[in-house]
Amino acid sequence: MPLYLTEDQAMLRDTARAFMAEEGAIAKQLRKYRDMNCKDGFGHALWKQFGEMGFTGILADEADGGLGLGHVEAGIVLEEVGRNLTPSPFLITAIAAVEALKGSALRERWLPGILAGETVAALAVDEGAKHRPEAIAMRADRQGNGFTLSGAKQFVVQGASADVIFVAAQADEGLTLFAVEKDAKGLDVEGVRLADASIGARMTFDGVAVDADAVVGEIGGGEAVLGRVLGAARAGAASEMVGVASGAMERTVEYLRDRKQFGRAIGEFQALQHRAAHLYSELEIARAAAIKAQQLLDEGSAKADAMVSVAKAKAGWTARLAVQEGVQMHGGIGMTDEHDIGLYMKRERVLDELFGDANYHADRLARLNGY
Amino acid sequence: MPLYLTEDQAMLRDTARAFMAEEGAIAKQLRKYRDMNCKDGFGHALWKQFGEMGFTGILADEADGGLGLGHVEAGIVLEEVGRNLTPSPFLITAIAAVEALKGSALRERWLPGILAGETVAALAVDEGAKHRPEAIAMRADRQGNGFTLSGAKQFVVQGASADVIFVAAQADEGLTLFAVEKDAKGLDVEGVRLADASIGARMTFDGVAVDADAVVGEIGGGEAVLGRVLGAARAGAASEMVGVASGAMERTVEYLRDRKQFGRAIGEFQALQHRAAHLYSELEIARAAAIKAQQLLDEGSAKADAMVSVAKAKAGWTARLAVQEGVQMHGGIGMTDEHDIGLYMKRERVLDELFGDANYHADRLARLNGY
Amino acid sequence: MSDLDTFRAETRAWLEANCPAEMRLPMEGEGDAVWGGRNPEFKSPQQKQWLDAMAARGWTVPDWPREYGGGGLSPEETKILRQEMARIGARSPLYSFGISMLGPALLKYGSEEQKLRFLPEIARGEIRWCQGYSEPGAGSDLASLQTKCEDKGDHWLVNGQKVWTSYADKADWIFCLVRTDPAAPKHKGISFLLFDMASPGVSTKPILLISGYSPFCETFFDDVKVPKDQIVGELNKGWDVAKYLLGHEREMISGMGLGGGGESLGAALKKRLADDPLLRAEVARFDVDALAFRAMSEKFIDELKAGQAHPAQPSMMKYAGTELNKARSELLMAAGGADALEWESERSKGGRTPREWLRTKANSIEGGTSEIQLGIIAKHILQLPGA
Amino acid sequence: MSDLDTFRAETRAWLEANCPAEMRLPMEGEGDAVWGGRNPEFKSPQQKQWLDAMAARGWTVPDWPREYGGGGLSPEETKILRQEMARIGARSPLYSFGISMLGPALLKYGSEEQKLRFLPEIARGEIRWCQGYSEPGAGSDLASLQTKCEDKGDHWLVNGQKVWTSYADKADWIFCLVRTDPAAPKHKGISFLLFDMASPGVSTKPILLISGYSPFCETFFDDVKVPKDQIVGELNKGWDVAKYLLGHEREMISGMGLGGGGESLGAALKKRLADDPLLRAEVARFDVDALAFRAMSEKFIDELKAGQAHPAQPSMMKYAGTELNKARSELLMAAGGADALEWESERSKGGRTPREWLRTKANSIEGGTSEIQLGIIAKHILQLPGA
Repeated sequence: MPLYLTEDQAMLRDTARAFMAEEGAIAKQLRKYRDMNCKDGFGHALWKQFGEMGFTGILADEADGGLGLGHVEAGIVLEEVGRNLTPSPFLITAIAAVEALKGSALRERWLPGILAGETVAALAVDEGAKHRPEAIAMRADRQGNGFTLSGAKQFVVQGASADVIFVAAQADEGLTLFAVEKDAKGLDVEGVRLADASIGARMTFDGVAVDADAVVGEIGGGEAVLGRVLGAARAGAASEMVGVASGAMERTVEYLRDRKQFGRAIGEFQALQHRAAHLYSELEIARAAAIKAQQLLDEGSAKADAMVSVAKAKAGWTARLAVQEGVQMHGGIGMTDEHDIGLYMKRERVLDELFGDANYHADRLARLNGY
Repeated sequence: MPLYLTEDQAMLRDTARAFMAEEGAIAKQLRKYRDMNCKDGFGHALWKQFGEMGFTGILADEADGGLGLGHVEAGIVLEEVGRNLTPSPFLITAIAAVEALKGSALRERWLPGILAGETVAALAVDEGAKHRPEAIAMRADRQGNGFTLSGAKQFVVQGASADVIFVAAQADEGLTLFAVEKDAKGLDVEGVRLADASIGARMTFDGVAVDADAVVGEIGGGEAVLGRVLGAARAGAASEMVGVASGAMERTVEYLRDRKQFGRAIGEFQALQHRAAHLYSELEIARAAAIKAQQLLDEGSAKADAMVSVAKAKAGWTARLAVQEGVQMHGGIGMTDEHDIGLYMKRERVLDELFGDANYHADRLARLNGY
Repeated sequence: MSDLDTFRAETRAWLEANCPAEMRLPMEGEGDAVWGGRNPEFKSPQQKQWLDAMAARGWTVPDWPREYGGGGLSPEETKILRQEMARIGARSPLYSFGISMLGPALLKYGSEEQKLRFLPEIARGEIRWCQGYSEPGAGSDLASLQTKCEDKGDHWLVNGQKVWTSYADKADWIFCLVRTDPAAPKHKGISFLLFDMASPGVSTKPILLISGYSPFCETFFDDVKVPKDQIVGELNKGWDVAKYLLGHEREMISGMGLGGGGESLGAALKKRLADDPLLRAEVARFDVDALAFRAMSEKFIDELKAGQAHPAQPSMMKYAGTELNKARSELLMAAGGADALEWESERSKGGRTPREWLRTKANSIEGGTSEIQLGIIAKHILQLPGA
Repeated sequence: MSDLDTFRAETRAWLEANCPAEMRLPMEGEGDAVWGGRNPEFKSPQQKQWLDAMAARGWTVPDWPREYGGGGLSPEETKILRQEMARIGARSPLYSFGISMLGPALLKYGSEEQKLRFLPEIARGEIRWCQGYSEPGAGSDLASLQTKCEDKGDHWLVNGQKVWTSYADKADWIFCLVRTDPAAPKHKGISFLLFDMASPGVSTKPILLISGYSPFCETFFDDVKVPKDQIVGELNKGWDVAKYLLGHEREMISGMGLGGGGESLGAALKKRLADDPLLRAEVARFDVDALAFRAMSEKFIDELKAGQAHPAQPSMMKYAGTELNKARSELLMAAGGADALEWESERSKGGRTPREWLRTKANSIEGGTSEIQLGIIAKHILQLPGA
């Protein structure tokens, strides 16, 4: 498959771009919910619109009422989400959770609400300040026909608004993924506002009882499921970061054309031109890496795993460069809350951290290559 | 002590600068001995002049006929050596070896020749492609009143021309430093021309017998002696790299002023201006780090060890930047053997590798700081 | 015992006796700084006690002459005082743009009357000053400022707008650049003017920053009348004063680059680095850079004192120091991970780490951008053409 | 079975039968390349056998039309041929600037006579070409070239000097840019001229490079007479041909950035990285960059084929690919340590690693410097003013 968009994909991009620029715009979504101190950090009305547009069903099978598309298409929507800093449960719910539900009996319970843009899901993996899924300590102990979950999670994005939380825990059989309902007894959820105005959660599981039905995939088979889920989420986050970087760069290039100092547009200064051109180059490469990773995921290729880490790392570094150059080139105005460029810097930081930062993924790539 | 040169030091700098620019100039030394395929890679006549100028005695005590100066003064001379790419045994012989001989009975044997610019010394530490003094494997086995040395060394700078080789080896009592004469039986020396036209050596010690007198410092006390010697050599190499970087930058800035493209001097192009200014900034910092390390060495401070690694690493990265920017900014002409800038690139590579490259020293600094 | 040894002993004893214990604790944040002014805010009686004690000896400005409220100390004595304060962790008794910025300019360019009028109240922290340089259209291109200052015979009439005025909403007086000759080339028609922020026609509006703080204001001048004797230096030669002051500010900022005492960042982050080899590598590189820069700072200050520093060297220090400070904050964020993303929680002290991280982004913009500094180095040190 | 499947099967069979075993081994260095020409050098009979077999089918230039010596293959067939050659590790039978540079320009701008005269002998490797673009005073500013070409009625008279002419000392003919109208603006007075290097008045002088190799020459033209029909394209419009050819060259170079197949460098250096954590971190970062760039290369080629690539995108590819290639070589040097410093020893194969390292430094200079490429991106893609 060629590494550019097919006609159908280009149409999806155009649709998503127009929709997100209009309905998902910074003033209409991010600033609105931030400034009202919204406890969810996103608008449910927009989430419903995601459902109406069909975005929520991109990864779901047609037989289940979805569009039966792939990760490339998810990435197309996520790039527009990123470009507009649109706060929404899309990445975790429509990508990570839908990937988790694939082939699971639980999809009857949760998929319809997700497709409708009504249900919100969360993914509880991290237990410390850094993403370390290879060192999950939370316990899942057998009790009767089910399990009791004990431990703590943090950085659970949208965890405070989620109807269902996918939780990774260690059973005797090994790592296992559970779908836990929000009102489960013994589950304490503390919503935490993050730098980008999104809401993460810290969760305490104090002997939370769940049925065996709540197991996603096999008992002890969590590594495989979580691998798929994280692969989808990381590739998606890479695309969202490519979008964040693109939005930051577009605003910055525009500013370079408009802002005058010393009697000329600052974009005429060669030092800034070269830095902007270098950023463009990095961004093109990061986008190619993200699409490649998604194609490999869609093909079910064994090479997908490594490429996802390449994409997440490259997108992280590139988006970091884009927001740093963006703020610096905007000068003083870039430091003000009134201007949007600073919001890109905040969002980039959260997305880079999510599901492993660039250093984590570069190290992971090294380990996958045996060094 | 203030971190700039005293009047005496400034005088020494002026003397060394004038001498090296005249007698140590590239055309007169480096190119001459390189193009004649000299087996030593340097000129003995110049080495003799170093003796006449008193440079050889900088570190030696006045009681031993030296100048009784310190590492700061050694660095002053080495910066000029670096600036002119002057090939000479100065760093290894007048700095490392003289440091090794301090307080040793062996100085009667070797110091007069060194001070006269007649004797050449070498330091045999490395056994693999990378500098790993913490993993020296060469054996020094007791035999009668002395030892026999067995093993192999490489990257022994001036090893092929040396009258005496300081060799680090493992005795039963621990690491020990030996002064081995060039014509010792069982010692095989292969001169190897390096990229910068200097000559390193690979040495094989096949049961080389040495007297107990050949031990420098205490038997088993090699770590302390070698620590001192390497500290002096690394700080010196840092200064030489600062000189290499300065020479490369000075030539490059001059080229930026002279070379015309698109109807103006290329130094008018802002992108090049900013890169040159960044390089200047790095170079000033690297120089400060080198002087600071040398001051601490001269004070016998416990902080000297870490600062030497800071200086060697910072000088390494800075000199790398200087030669890379130098070659790139010179464009095609920078790729020609006829132009000197490429010689700076070659020399920088060798000096960075010598006694641990920048990565080695940054890692070493981290380990010294417990992380 | 030399005179300096005696001075050190006496200073040590005086500090022991007069610096309250609370004033020897590290500051918890900008909120702990004492800024003085007409309506000074003291968070504790000890803050006032410490300020009064130091001001009484002239030691808020130890090296200013005694007749202007200073301590009249020699450079060596000043250094000893600072060392002795550092020894016991004594806080600075007074934070003041009057001391760090206006004072040096007045000492060099002010009339005797101006010095006697303004410097002592600066030294005692009685008047809080703010700086009015930048304007919305004049950022890096500072000299293109437009604030108009007309000669109305018995007074000046000021109209215009400033931006990035630090704490303008809390300041009593402003020192600012105004255009007194609109017809002259842009650097030639500027004057350096002082006036009371309580003057009719002055208004301020805080600017909300990405960190969520508002240390800066927009400041508006609407027919503000200013007495004729409040120009510093010659009329239309304010650019000289401004350049002098900017150089001084850069020196100050480059000193700040020393931040955190220059100890190993990796040693402090040890636990977070154990299973993050790439971050450890970044931190190790940073530590090399930071410790090398600490040596540079020491060298720069020594050269400055000896009059050996290149006049443009502060630009290099400002550039390198602020870039380093930003890099440090990036590493703290990376090591902090998800913890460092929390913006409001008590656990995170109200998001101190991420807010300080965002604050550092201004380091390479305020006081002349990194690009401006690189241009100065290229022109004045490397002498590249057309820079 | 589709036509393409049939073609693949037939191609595979033909290659199996006709590609000598020796021609399936990896090349040991530039010396193993076959360049053809009037006095071709073959290191082995198999080299000649392989060239002759491929040339006979027109497969040295599979996608050129048959009438010009090509294979007349469709883009899909050409791709299959390349895949099948790669499958068995078949070497390229012929290295040729005639194929990679002049050919495409002739196909687009040449007259029918020129095509029929020059292309078939290029395809058969009978004439070796070199390129004469750069001049000592005209590096990045290529269009400021001064080599004079005067109309003498029945012939052109060429005087001047070229530099960086690859293998000019071994080439039979040269394609070069000459100034045919000194009075016109610099881009308007240039023509694209072909002539025989054996013409009286042509002389060459190899340039010794820092790597110790001499692949380039200075080339001098002293009253060289050139037949009138050897200008390609219109008189004084040579700059169009040059730009087309440069774009083609950049595409080719950006393809070379793929070098080494894009596999993990760290995997190859494994043993050297075990006790060098900072180098390991650098290599890991490089692997991310390199594998991401491999995806970019694939995307670029796909977009190029589909006509979707931005016309200035080759500049981005050339910039990123060559910088990456330099970075790769730096890491190989670091991993090689002292071994990689040896310049002449047999052990080091005559210093292959350091010499190749120095060779890569030219990557970001030749074919338009990195700075030129960044300027093109800024102007044509980002549309920044005055770029």
